[in-house]
Amino acid sequence: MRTRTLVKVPATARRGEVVEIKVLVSHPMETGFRRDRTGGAIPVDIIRRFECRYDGDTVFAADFHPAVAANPFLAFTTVATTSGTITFEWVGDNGFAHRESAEIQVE
Amino acid sequence: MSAPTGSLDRAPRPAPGARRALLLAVAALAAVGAPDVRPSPAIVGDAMPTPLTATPGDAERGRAIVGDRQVGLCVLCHRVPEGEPRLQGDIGPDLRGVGARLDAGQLRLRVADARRLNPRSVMPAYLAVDGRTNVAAAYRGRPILGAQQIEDVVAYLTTLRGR
Amino acid sequence: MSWRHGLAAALVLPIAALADAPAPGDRRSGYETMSPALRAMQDDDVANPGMLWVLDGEALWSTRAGAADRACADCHGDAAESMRGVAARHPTFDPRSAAPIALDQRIERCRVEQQGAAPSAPESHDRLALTAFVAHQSRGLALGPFDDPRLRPFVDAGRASFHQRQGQLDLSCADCHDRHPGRRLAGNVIPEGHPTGYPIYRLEWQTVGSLDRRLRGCLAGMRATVPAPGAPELTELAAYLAWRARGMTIETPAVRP
Amino acid sequence: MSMRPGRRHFLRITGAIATAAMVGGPVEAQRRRGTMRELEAAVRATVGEGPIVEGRVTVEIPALVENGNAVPLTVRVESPMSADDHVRAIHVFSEKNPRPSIVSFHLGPRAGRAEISTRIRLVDTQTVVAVAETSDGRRWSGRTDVVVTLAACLEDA
Repeated sequence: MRTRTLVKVPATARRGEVVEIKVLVSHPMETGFRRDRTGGAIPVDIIRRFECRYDGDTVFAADFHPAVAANPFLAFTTVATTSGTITFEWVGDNGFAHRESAEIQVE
Repeated sequence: MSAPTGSLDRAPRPAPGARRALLLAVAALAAVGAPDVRPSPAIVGDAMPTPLTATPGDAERGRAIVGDRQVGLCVLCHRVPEGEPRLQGDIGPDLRGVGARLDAGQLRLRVADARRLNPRSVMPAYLAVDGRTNVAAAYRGRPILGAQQIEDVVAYLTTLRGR
Repeated sequence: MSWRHGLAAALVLPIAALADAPAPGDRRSGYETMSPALRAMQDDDVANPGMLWVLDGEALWSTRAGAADRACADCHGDAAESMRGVAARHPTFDPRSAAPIALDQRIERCRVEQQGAAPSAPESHDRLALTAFVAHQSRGLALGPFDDPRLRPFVDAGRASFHQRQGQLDLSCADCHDRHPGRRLAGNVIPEGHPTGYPIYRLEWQTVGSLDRRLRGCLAGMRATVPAPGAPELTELAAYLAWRARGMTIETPAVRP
Repeated sequence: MSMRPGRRHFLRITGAIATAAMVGGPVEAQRRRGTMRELEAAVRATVGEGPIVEGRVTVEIPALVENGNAVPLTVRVESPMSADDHVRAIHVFSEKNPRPSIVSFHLGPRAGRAEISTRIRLVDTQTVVAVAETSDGRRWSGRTDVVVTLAACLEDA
């Protein structure tokens, strides 16, 4: 299945302003604790790590365990320092890797 | 107009004309494998005074049946003294203290066939199998609870005397 | 409610059902009985997981597919214009089958016949995504009015099935959703059962699902026989529910517990 | 009983919970002492030994959760979030999930605020604990009790 994301970063901000970032990514976050209809264990398949980089510097990261809900959502903040690119990266089981980016204009 | 709902706390009010005759199918009871099921439970007023089985109900087993969301299903609609109150329903009457308000015979009829007293009640007839529509194959021909389970539930409910 | 609607209701509804169903002015979407946290989840497009399906549907809309190698957009253009209001009219009467057709079924027909695409299963991801995208174009519009007289016999059949007690638990849809909305079934607040937000993101499912899936789940809970997805009896029930919710606001993609 | 002060601080949190659980009867109290011990073991495995002081950390979860599959969670830590005084990490733990670790956040002064929201799974009514590590090497904790509603009608029943 295709990976879809929703990312919200303010397009513009004042220097030093604390801005809120929200990200949503499609992923079933299969816990490894469920069983299928035949009683077999469904193997764990989750996103393990999320990182947010601002002009290359990691400003926020998260380690996920199976208790993070399906289609993981995060809202966090960062200080607007300079105009540039904010990148988001999700990495998980079975080679899962997805990147998004957003531009921010800082005045 | 709001419809009358559960009738556990209401005065006896036999259904006019008793459209739904209480056909407690003996065949169905046999299907649950209760060897000592009594054949024809008599209804006297708003009660079913005679136990459905020769084996007296076990209140402890009844407690487990009432609290089980897949077996007795009672807590889906009713408040009971035990368990997390916020996970219990409020569609039917609060069962705390019900043992002080109703005797075993009255409780038995209300579990076995509440709609005998009020055909519009959402409380299903737990012992009946007739008159059902579109029953899933896994449940076809089976009452919600067997006769002995109902006796256990009644035995438990009679112990609920305080709030 | 206008007097004309009222008259229509009086003509169509049996008196007994009138006494039970919530009056049109009093109807409440399940949205209104959710916690503020879940309402916030639905309201914020970045927090609403259903929007992931809408996004996927948007991509499908403009992707060429099938033997005809044609995209939805090639014929229908900008969905924001061409699809606005379409979900509000479904289920609609389909002259070809002389029966109501649900939005996802209508989209499926278009895909198979116009695009020459392989048929998709009712709960398949692509069908849900495309349906969510199309229905989303009607967000904020009123459902209905469903006043096509050809639809009426099916709405009536749906109403009858809504009031039919069934399953081992011998309950009707009306027993809970007309007579006890707002009460708690275990810890869950019983909604009135208005199909205003489908396809919905249901936390219970952890994914987006159709009204058919919801109806089938409810029937399974009643321990009743469960029709196959897309079965005519489910579409009739959906037609009645849509008619019953006429005038209410479309929320797709809604979030529900 | 001789214990290092920090350890006692954290046990005081779990002790209070066990006391509260006494209302639910001795069996429930014992079960919760067990689950809280597992939670604490997970905390120790993550942040190591040493003091954990109750305070500064707020765990926000709606009082009644309609479905445990996606429970809105916000954690907030009182901190100036300056270069020399900030939160480095926040770890969130569950008392009754099959695995106590839920999620860990890594942040720093560039976050501006130590406030993060996400959605988590909770299998049951229980306690959720968050432990924050600050740049001075200290640890802080906060907790909340959550009532999780179970679905009344199971689809595949």
